[in-house]
Amino acid sequence: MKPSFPFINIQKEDFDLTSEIATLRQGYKNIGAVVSFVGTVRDMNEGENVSILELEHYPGMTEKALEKIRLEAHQRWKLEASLIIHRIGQFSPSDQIVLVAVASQHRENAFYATHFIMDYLKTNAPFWKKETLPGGRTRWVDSRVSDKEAEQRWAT
Amino acid sequence: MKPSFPFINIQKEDFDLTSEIATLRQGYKNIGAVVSFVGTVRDMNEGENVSILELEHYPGMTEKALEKIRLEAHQRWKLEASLIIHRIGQFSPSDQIVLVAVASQHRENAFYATHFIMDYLKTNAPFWKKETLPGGRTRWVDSRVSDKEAEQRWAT
Amino acid sequence: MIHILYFAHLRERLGQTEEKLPAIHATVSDLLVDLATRGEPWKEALVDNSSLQIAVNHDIASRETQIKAGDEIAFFPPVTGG
Amino acid sequence: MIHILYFAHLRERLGQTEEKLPAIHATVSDLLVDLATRGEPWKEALVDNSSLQIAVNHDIASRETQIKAGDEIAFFPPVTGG
Repeated sequence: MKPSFPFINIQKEDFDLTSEIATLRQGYKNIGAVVSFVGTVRDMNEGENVSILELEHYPGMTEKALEKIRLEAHQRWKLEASLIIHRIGQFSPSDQIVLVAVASQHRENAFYATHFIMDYLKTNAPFWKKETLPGGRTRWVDSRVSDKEAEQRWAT
Repeated sequence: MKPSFPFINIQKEDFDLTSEIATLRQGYKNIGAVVSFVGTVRDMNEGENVSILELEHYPGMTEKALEKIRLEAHQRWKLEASLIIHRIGQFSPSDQIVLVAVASQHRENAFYATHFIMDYLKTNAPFWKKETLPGGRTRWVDSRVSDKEAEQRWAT
Repeated sequence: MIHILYFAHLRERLGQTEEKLPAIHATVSDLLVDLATRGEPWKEALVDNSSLQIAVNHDIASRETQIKAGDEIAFFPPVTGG
Repeated sequence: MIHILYFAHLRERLGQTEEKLPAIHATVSDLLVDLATRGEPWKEALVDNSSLQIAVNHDIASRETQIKAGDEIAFFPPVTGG
Protein backbone atom coordinates (compact mmCIF):
# COMPACT_ATOMS: atom_id res chain seq x y z
CA MET A 1 0.00 0.00 0.00
CA LYS A 2 1.37 3.37 -1.00
CA PRO A 3 1.44 5.62 2.05
CA SER A 4 -0.51 8.85 1.74
CA PHE A 5 2.41 10.81 3.23
CA PRO A 6 5.59 9.34 1.68
CA PHE A 7 7.90 11.53 3.82
CA ILE A 8 6.27 10.53 7.10
CA ASN A 9 6.86 7.12 8.60
CA ILE A 10 5.41 5.76 11.82
CA GLN A 11 7.04 2.40 12.36
CA LYS A 12 8.03 -0.20 14.93
CA GLU A 13 11.27 -1.03 13.08
CA ASP A 14 14.57 0.71 13.64
CA PHE A 15 15.94 3.00 10.91
CA ASP A 16 19.37 3.34 9.34
CA LEU A 17 20.58 6.91 9.10
CA THR A 18 22.82 6.40 6.05
CA SER A 19 20.16 4.74 3.95
CA GLU A 20 17.40 7.15 5.00
CA ILE A 21 19.56 10.13 4.05
CA ALA A 22 20.50 8.46 0.75
CA THR A 23 16.80 8.03 -0.04
CA LEU A 24 16.10 11.62 0.92
CA ARG A 25 18.85 12.99 -1.35
CA GLN A 26 18.06 10.73 -4.30
CA GLY A 27 17.61 12.67 -7.53
CA TYR A 28 18.76 16.01 -6.13
CA LYS A 29 22.10 17.33 -7.36
CA ASN A 30 21.65 20.80 -5.93
CA ILE A 31 21.68 19.81 -2.26
CA GLY A 32 24.58 21.29 -0.31
CA ALA A 33 23.40 20.65 3.23
CA VAL A 34 21.70 17.79 5.06
CA VAL A 35 20.85 18.29 8.71
CA SER A 36 19.48 15.40 10.70
CA PHE A 37 18.23 14.94 14.22
CA VAL A 38 18.08 11.56 15.93
CA GLY A 39 16.28 11.30 19.25
CA THR A 40 17.42 8.41 21.46
CA VAL A 41 16.29 6.83 24.73
CA ARG A 42 18.21 8.13 27.76
CA ASP A 43 18.82 5.76 30.66
CA MET A 44 17.72 8.46 33.13
CA ASN A 45 14.83 10.90 33.31
CA GLU A 46 13.88 13.23 36.14
CA GLY A 47 16.58 11.65 38.28
CA GLU A 48 15.38 8.06 37.92
CA ASN A 49 16.75 5.15 35.96
CA VAL A 50 14.66 4.16 32.99
CA SER A 51 14.83 0.56 31.78
CA ILE A 52 11.98 0.51 29.26
CA LEU A 53 10.36 3.30 27.29
CA GLU A 54 7.02 2.69 25.63
CA LEU A 55 5.66 4.90 22.89
CA GLU A 56 1.96 5.11 22.16
CA HIS A 57 0.46 7.18 19.34
CA TYR A 58 -2.83 8.11 17.73
CA PRO A 59 -2.86 6.35 14.34
CA GLY A 60 -4.18 8.56 11.57
CA MET A 61 -3.85 11.80 13.45
CA THR A 62 -0.09 11.35 13.95
CA GLU A 63 0.69 11.17 10.25
CA LYS A 64 -1.51 14.15 9.53
CA ALA A 65 0.04 16.23 12.33
CA LEU A 66 3.59 15.41 11.23
CA GLU A 67 2.86 16.17 7.57
CA LYS A 68 1.40 19.51 8.59
CA ILE A 69 4.58 20.40 10.51
CA ARG A 70 6.77 19.24 7.62
CA LEU A 71 4.88 21.35 5.07
CA GLU A 72 4.99 24.36 7.40
CA ALA A 73 8.80 24.02 7.44
CA HIS A 74 8.84 23.96 3.62
CA GLN A 75 6.77 27.14 3.59
CA ARG A 76 9.05 28.94 6.02
CA TRP A 77 12.41 27.99 4.49
CA LYS A 78 13.73 27.10 1.04
CA LEU A 79 14.19 23.35 1.34
CA GLU A 80 14.73 20.60 -1.21
CA ALA A 81 13.49 17.59 0.76
CA SER A 82 12.63 16.43 4.26
CA LEU A 83 11.45 13.36 6.12
CA ILE A 84 10.22 12.37 9.53
CA ILE A 85 10.41 8.86 10.96
CA HIS A 86 8.97 8.20 14.40
CA ARG A 87 9.07 4.78 15.99
CA ILE A 88 6.40 3.34 18.28
CA GLY A 89 6.46 0.35 20.64
CA GLN A 90 8.88 -0.67 23.39
CA PHE A 91 12.44 0.63 23.62
CA SER A 92 15.57 0.27 25.73
CA PRO A 93 18.11 2.96 26.62
CA SER A 94 20.09 4.23 23.61
CA ASP A 95 17.52 2.95 21.09
CA GLN A 96 16.66 5.38 18.30
CA ILE A 97 13.16 6.91 18.57
CA VAL A 98 12.87 9.62 15.96
CA LEU A 99 14.62 10.91 12.86
CA VAL A 100 14.08 14.29 11.26
CA ALA A 101 16.22 15.00 8.20
CA VAL A 102 16.16 18.08 5.99
CA ALA A 103 18.11 18.76 2.79
CA SER A 104 18.61 22.22 1.32
CA GLN A 105 20.96 24.15 -0.94
CA HIS A 106 22.36 26.24 1.92
CA ARG A 107 22.96 25.10 5.47
CA GLU A 108 21.07 27.74 7.42
CA ASN A 109 17.68 26.69 6.05
CA ALA A 110 18.25 23.03 6.89
CA PHE A 111 19.39 23.86 10.43
CA TYR A 112 16.40 26.05 11.19
CA ALA A 113 13.89 23.69 9.58
CA THR A 114 15.13 20.58 11.42
CA HIS A 115 15.08 22.40 14.75
CA PHE A 116 11.62 23.81 14.01
CA ILE A 117 10.20 20.41 13.05
CA MET A 118 11.50 18.83 16.26
CA ASP A 119 10.17 21.65 18.46
CA TYR A 120 6.75 21.39 16.85
CA LEU A 121 6.72 17.60 16.87
CA LYS A 122 7.37 17.66 20.63
CA THR A 123 4.24 19.72 21.32
CA ASN A 124 1.91 18.92 18.41
CA ALA A 125 2.27 15.28 17.36
CA PRO A 126 0.13 12.79 19.32
CA PHE A 127 2.77 10.54 20.88
CA TRP A 128 2.98 9.62 24.55
CA LYS A 129 5.88 8.11 26.47
CA LYS A 130 5.61 5.71 29.38
CA GLU A 131 8.69 4.80 31.40
CA THR A 132 9.46 1.69 33.40
CA LEU A 133 11.52 2.53 36.49
CA PRO A 134 13.48 0.32 38.94
CA GLY A 135 11.26 -2.32 40.53
CA GLY A 136 8.91 -2.34 37.58
CA ARG A 137 7.04 0.85 38.48
CA THR A 138 5.73 2.70 35.43
CA ARG A 139 4.93 6.36 34.87
CA TRP A 140 3.69 8.45 31.99
CA VAL A 141 6.19 11.12 31.06
CA ASP A 142 4.98 14.65 31.84
CA SER A 143 5.00 17.27 29.14
CA ARG A 144 7.70 19.90 29.71
CA VAL A 145 7.20 23.63 29.99
CA SER A 146 10.54 23.99 28.19
CA ASP A 147 9.10 22.20 25.15
CA LYS A 148 6.18 24.61 25.00
CA GLU A 149 8.60 27.52 25.30
CA ALA A 150 10.78 26.06 22.55
CA GLU A 151 7.75 25.87 20.25
CA GLN A 152 6.70 29.42 21.01
CA ARG A 153 10.03 30.86 19.89
CA TRP A 154 9.05 29.98 16.32
CA ALA A 155 5.78 31.96 16.50
CA THR A 156 5.49 34.26 13.52
CA MET B 1 49.51 6.16 14.57
CA LYS B 2 47.09 7.49 17.16
CA PRO B 3 45.77 10.86 16.05
CA SER B 4 46.38 13.72 18.44
CA PHE B 5 42.77 14.89 18.02
CA PRO B 6 40.62 11.72 18.01
CA PHE B 7 37.41 13.65 17.24
CA ILE B 8 38.85 15.43 14.22
CA ASN B 9 39.44 13.58 10.97
CA ILE B 10 40.86 15.01 7.76
CA GLN B 11 40.62 12.26 5.20
CA LYS B 12 40.39 11.47 1.51
CA GLU B 13 37.99 8.56 2.12
CA ASP B 14 34.21 8.87 2.24
CA PHE B 15 32.43 8.43 5.57
CA ASP B 16 29.37 6.46 6.62
CA LEU B 17 26.91 8.44 8.69
CA THR B 18 25.45 5.48 10.59
CA SER B 19 28.80 4.08 11.70
CA GLU B 20 30.26 7.50 12.57
CA ILE B 21 27.25 8.28 14.77
CA ALA B 22 27.46 4.83 16.37
CA THR B 23 31.11 5.48 17.23
CA LEU B 24 30.25 8.91 18.59
CA ARG B 25 27.50 7.54 20.86
CA GLN B 26 29.47 4.52 22.06
CA GLY B 27 29.54 4.26 25.86
CA TYR B 28 27.03 7.04 26.49
CA LYS B 29 23.63 6.00 27.82
CA ASN B 30 22.51 9.53 28.69
CA ILE B 31 22.40 10.87 25.15
CA GLY B 32 18.92 11.95 24.05
CA ALA B 33 19.80 13.96 20.96
CA VAL B 34 22.22 13.60 18.06
CA VAL B 35 22.34 16.37 15.49
CA SER B 36 24.45 15.94 12.41
CA PHE B 37 25.32 18.11 9.45
CA VAL B 38 26.54 16.69 6.15
CA GLY B 39 27.87 19.08 3.53
CA THR B 40 27.66 17.83 -0.04
CA VAL B 41 28.87 18.99 -3.46
CA ARG B 42 26.24 20.91 -5.43
CA ASP B 43 26.24 20.63 -9.21
CA MET B 44 25.88 24.41 -9.53
CA ASN B 45 27.55 27.38 -7.89
CA GLU B 46 27.17 31.07 -8.72
CA GLY B 47 25.02 30.10 -11.70
CA GLU B 48 27.54 27.77 -13.33
CA ASN B 49 27.66 24.00 -13.58
CA VAL B 50 30.34 22.39 -11.47
CA SER B 51 31.73 19.03 -12.59
CA ILE B 52 34.68 18.65 -10.19
CA LEU B 53 35.33 20.18 -6.79
CA GLU B 54 38.85 20.05 -5.37
CA LEU B 55 39.56 20.63 -1.70
CA GLU B 56 42.97 21.79 -0.52
CA HIS B 57 43.89 22.25 3.12
CA TYR B 58 46.76 23.26 5.38
CA PRO B 59 47.89 20.07 7.14
CA GLY B 60 48.62 20.58 10.80
CA MET B 61 46.80 23.88 11.09
CA THR B 62 43.49 22.39 9.94
CA GLU B 63 43.32 19.84 12.74
CA LYS B 64 44.28 22.45 15.32
CA ALA B 65 41.71 24.96 14.04
CA LEU B 66 38.91 22.36 14.00
CA GLU B 67 39.74 21.10 17.50
CA LYS B 68 39.67 24.67 18.79
CA ILE B 69 36.18 25.18 17.30
CA ARG B 70 34.99 21.84 18.71
CA LEU B 71 36.22 22.64 22.23
CA GLU B 72 34.69 26.10 22.05
CA ALA B 73 31.33 24.43 21.33
CA HIS B 74 31.78 22.19 24.39
CA GLN B 75 32.45 25.27 26.51
CA ARG B 76 29.37 27.09 25.27
CA TRP B 77 26.86 24.23 25.55
CA LYS B 78 26.44 21.10 27.65
CA LEU B 79 27.42 18.38 25.19
CA GLU B 80 28.30 14.73 25.62
CA ALA B 81 30.35 14.13 22.48
CA SER B 82 31.15 15.64 19.08
CA LEU B 83 33.17 14.92 15.99
CA ILE B 84 34.23 16.64 12.80
CA ILE B 85 35.22 14.84 9.60
CA HIS B 86 36.37 16.89 6.62
CA ARG B 87 37.38 15.28 3.37
CA ILE B 88 40.08 16.58 1.03
CA GLY B 89 40.88 15.74 -2.60
CA GLN B 90 38.72 15.63 -5.72
CA PHE B 91 34.94 15.34 -5.64
CA SER B 92 31.93 15.08 -7.93
CA PRO B 93 28.46 16.56 -7.45
CA SER B 94 26.56 14.99 -4.52
CA ASP B 95 29.71 13.62 -2.89
CA GLN B 96 29.92 14.10 0.86
CA ILE B 97 32.49 16.73 1.97
CA VAL B 98 32.06 17.31 5.68
CA LEU B 99 30.34 15.79 8.70
CA VAL B 100 29.74 17.53 12.00
CA ALA B 101 27.91 15.47 14.62
CA VAL B 102 27.06 16.47 18.17
CA ALA B 103 25.41 14.38 20.91
CA SER B 104 23.83 15.86 24.02
CA GLN B 105 21.22 15.05 26.64
CA HIS B 106 18.77 17.66 25.35
CA ARG B 107 18.22 18.64 21.74
CA GLU B 108 18.67 22.39 21.92
CA ASN B 109 22.35 22.16 22.85
CA ALA B 110 23.13 19.76 20.01
CA PHE B 111 21.31 21.96 17.48
CA TYR B 112 23.12 25.12 18.49
CA ALA B 113 26.52 23.46 18.76
CA THR B 114 26.34 21.79 15.35
CA HIS B 115 25.26 25.02 13.68
CA PHE B 116 27.98 26.96 15.53
CA ILE B 117 30.72 24.50 14.55
CA MET B 118 29.71 24.68 10.87
CA ASP B 119 29.57 28.48 10.87
CA TYR B 120 33.01 28.70 12.47
CA LEU B 121 34.49 25.98 10.29
CA LYS B 122 33.39 27.92 7.20
CA THR B 123 35.37 31.01 8.20
CA ASN B 124 38.18 29.67 10.39
CA ALA B 125 39.37 26.29 9.13
CA PRO B 126 42.03 26.43 6.39
CA PHE B 127 40.30 24.68 3.50
CA TRP B 128 39.99 26.04 -0.02
CA LYS B 129 37.67 24.91 -2.80
CA LYS B 130 38.49 24.95 -6.51
CA GLU B 131 35.77 24.25 -9.06
CA THR B 132 36.00 22.85 -12.56
CA LEU B 133 33.40 24.44 -14.85
CA PRO B 134 32.15 23.50 -18.33
CA GLY B 135 34.97 23.34 -20.86
CA GLY B 136 37.50 22.55 -18.18
CA ARG B 137 37.90 26.09 -16.84
CA THR B 138 38.77 26.19 -13.15
CA ARG B 139 38.15 28.82 -10.48
CA TRP B 140 38.87 29.16 -6.80
CA VAL B 141 35.65 29.59 -4.84
CA ASP B 142 35.30 33.06 -3.31
CA SER B 143 34.61 33.40 0.38
CA ARG B 144 31.08 34.58 1.09
CA VAL B 145 30.06 37.64 3.04
CA SER B 146 27.09 35.59 4.28
CA ASP B 147 29.48 33.12 5.92
CA LYS B 148 31.25 35.90 7.78
CA GLU B 149 27.87 37.24 8.90
CA ALA B 150 26.81 33.77 10.01
CA GLU B 151 29.93 33.49 12.16
CA GLN B 152 29.42 36.91 13.69
CA ARG B 153 25.98 36.03 15.00
CA TRP B 154 27.66 33.73 17.53
CA ALA B 155 29.86 36.52 18.93
CA THR B 156 29.64 36.58 22.70
CA MET C 1 -23.07 7.80 16.11
CA ILE C 2 -19.82 9.43 17.17
CA HIS C 3 -16.57 7.57 17.75
CA ILE C 4 -14.64 8.46 20.93
CA LEU C 5 -11.00 7.54 21.57
CA TYR C 6 -8.93 7.80 24.76
CA PHE C 7 -5.12 7.78 24.86
CA ALA C 8 -2.21 7.32 27.25
CA HIS C 9 -2.96 7.86 30.94
CA LEU C 10 -6.53 8.94 30.16
CA ARG C 11 -7.07 5.56 28.54
CA GLU C 12 -5.66 3.84 31.63
CA ARG C 13 -7.50 6.08 34.14
CA LEU C 14 -10.86 5.55 32.46
CA GLY C 15 -10.22 1.92 31.60
CA GLN C 16 -11.49 2.65 28.13
CA THR C 17 -9.83 2.71 24.71
CA GLU C 18 -12.76 3.71 22.57
CA GLU C 19 -16.52 3.75 22.43
CA LYS C 20 -19.40 4.73 20.16
CA LEU C 21 -22.17 6.98 21.36
CA PRO C 22 -25.30 8.45 19.75
CA ALA C 23 -24.65 11.79 18.05
CA ILE C 24 -26.76 13.86 20.38
CA HIS C 25 -24.24 16.53 21.43
CA ALA C 26 -23.79 19.90 19.75
CA THR C 27 -20.27 20.57 20.98
CA VAL C 28 -17.33 18.78 22.58
CA SER C 29 -18.25 20.53 25.81
CA ASP C 30 -21.75 19.01 25.79
CA LEU C 31 -20.23 15.58 25.27
CA LEU C 32 -17.75 16.09 28.12
CA VAL C 33 -20.47 17.18 30.55
CA ASP C 34 -22.45 14.09 29.58
CA LEU C 35 -19.45 11.77 30.08
CA ALA C 36 -18.76 13.39 33.48
CA THR C 37 -22.16 12.22 34.74
CA ARG C 38 -20.59 8.75 34.89
CA GLY C 39 -18.94 10.02 38.09
CA GLU C 40 -15.26 9.70 39.03
CA PRO C 41 -12.76 9.33 37.47
CA TRP C 42 -14.63 10.67 34.43
CA LYS C 43 -15.43 14.06 35.91
CA GLU C 44 -11.90 14.65 37.12
CA ALA C 45 -10.22 13.42 33.94
CA LEU C 46 -12.46 15.18 31.43
CA VAL C 47 -14.05 18.22 33.03
CA ASP C 48 -11.84 19.25 35.98
CA ASN C 49 -8.71 18.89 33.84
CA SER C 50 -7.28 22.07 32.35
CA SER C 51 -4.60 20.18 30.41
CA LEU C 52 -7.08 17.93 28.56
CA GLN C 53 -6.27 17.79 24.83
CA ILE C 54 -9.02 17.30 22.27
CA ALA C 55 -8.98 16.31 18.61
CA VAL C 56 -11.95 16.11 16.26
CA ASN C 57 -11.38 14.18 13.04
CA HIS C 58 -7.60 14.26 13.58
CA ASP C 59 -7.40 18.03 14.05
CA ILE C 60 -6.70 19.74 17.35
CA ALA C 61 -10.02 21.04 18.69
CA SER C 62 -11.41 22.78 21.76
CA ARG C 63 -14.40 22.40 24.05
CA GLU C 64 -16.27 24.81 21.77
CA THR C 65 -15.76 22.72 18.63
CA GLN C 66 -19.04 21.54 17.11
CA ILE C 67 -19.51 17.84 16.54
CA LYS C 68 -21.84 15.78 14.40
CA ALA C 69 -22.63 12.19 13.48
CA GLY C 70 -19.64 10.31 12.08
CA ASP C 71 -17.05 12.42 13.86
CA GLU C 72 -14.03 10.86 15.53
CA ILE C 73 -13.38 12.62 18.84
CA ALA C 74 -10.20 11.94 20.81
CA PHE C 75 -9.23 12.88 24.36
CA PHE C 76 -5.62 12.75 25.53
CA PRO C 77 -3.01 14.34 27.80
CA PRO C 78 -0.37 16.78 26.48
CA VAL C 79 1.87 14.97 24.01
CA THR C 80 5.38 13.80 24.90
CA GLY C 81 6.89 12.20 21.80
CA GLY C 82 10.15 12.88 20.00
CA MET D 1 65.57 29.96 9.09
CA ILE D 2 61.85 30.48 8.73
CA HIS D 3 59.53 28.21 6.80
CA ILE D 4 57.02 29.92 4.49
CA LEU D 5 53.94 28.22 2.97
CA TYR D 6 51.56 29.43 0.27
CA PHE D 7 48.08 27.99 -0.30
CA ALA D 8 45.28 27.91 -2.87
CA HIS D 9 45.26 30.71 -5.43
CA LEU D 10 48.22 32.43 -3.75
CA ARG D 11 50.23 29.27 -4.32
CA GLU D 12 49.20 29.26 -7.98
CA ARG D 13 49.69 33.01 -8.49
CA LEU D 14 53.17 32.96 -6.99
CA GLY D 15 54.11 29.59 -8.47
CA GLN D 16 55.47 28.63 -5.08
CA THR D 17 54.35 26.06 -2.49
CA GLU D 18 56.93 26.70 0.20
CA GLU D 19 60.36 28.11 0.82
CA LYS D 20 62.89 28.62 3.59
CA LEU D 21 64.40 32.03 4.24
CA PRO D 22 66.87 33.37 6.78
CA ALA D 23 65.22 34.55 10.01
CA ILE D 24 66.05 38.24 9.58
CA HIS D 25 62.56 39.77 9.92
CA ALA D 26 61.10 41.07 13.16
CA THR D 27 57.45 40.89 12.10
CA VAL D 28 55.25 39.37 9.41
CA SER D 29 55.00 42.85 7.90
CA ASP D 30 58.79 43.09 7.50
CA LEU D 31 58.79 39.73 5.77
CA LEU D 32 55.97 40.76 3.43
CA VAL D 33 57.71 43.99 2.43
CA ASP D 34 60.84 42.01 1.71
CA LEU D 35 58.94 39.44 -0.41
CA ALA D 36 57.24 42.27 -2.33
CA THR D 37 60.66 43.48 -3.59
CA ARG D 38 60.51 40.46 -5.90
CA GLY D 39 58.10 42.55 -7.97
CA GLU D 40 54.75 41.44 -9.37
CA PRO D 41 52.79 39.29 -8.64
CA TRP D 42 54.37 39.23 -5.16
CA LYS D 43 53.62 42.85 -4.34
CA GLU D 44 50.00 42.61 -5.43
CA ALA D 45 49.37 39.24 -3.77
CA LEU D 46 51.04 39.95 -0.43
CA VAL D 47 51.11 43.67 0.20
CA ASP D 48 48.33 45.24 -1.87
CA ASN D 49 45.89 42.56 -0.74
CA SER D 50 43.56 43.45 2.09
CA SER D 51 42.09 39.94 2.25
CA LEU D 52 45.45 38.21 2.78
CA GLN D 53 45.26 35.66 5.60
CA ILE D 54 48.29 34.91 7.74
CA ALA D 55 49.10 32.07 10.13
CA VAL D 56 52.18 31.74 12.31
CA ASN D 57 52.83 28.28 13.71
CA HIS D 58 49.27 27.18 12.84
CA ASP D 59 47.58 30.09 14.61
CA ILE D 60 45.87 32.95 12.84
CA ALA D 61 48.23 35.94 12.92
CA SER D 62 48.41 39.49 11.58
CA ARG D 63 50.98 41.70 9.91
CA GLU D 64 52.06 42.87 13.37
CA THR D 65 52.82 39.35 14.66
CA GLN D 66 56.48 38.91 15.62
CA ILE D 67 58.40 36.07 14.02
CA LYS D 68 61.60 34.25 14.88
CA ALA D 69 63.84 31.44 13.66
CA GLY D 70 62.03 28.12 13.34
CA ASP D 71 58.60 29.67 12.78
CA GLU D 72 56.21 28.32 10.15
CA ILE D 73 54.52 31.24 8.40
CA ALA D 74 51.64 30.65 6.01
CA PHE D 75 49.91 32.99 3.55
CA PHE D 76 46.53 32.17 2.07
CA PRO D 77 43.23 33.60 0.82
CA PRO D 78 40.04 33.60 2.94
CA VAL D 79 39.01 30.02 3.62
CA THR D 80 36.14 28.32 1.77
CA GLY D 81 35.77 24.82 3.20
CA GLY D 82 32.76 23.03 4.63
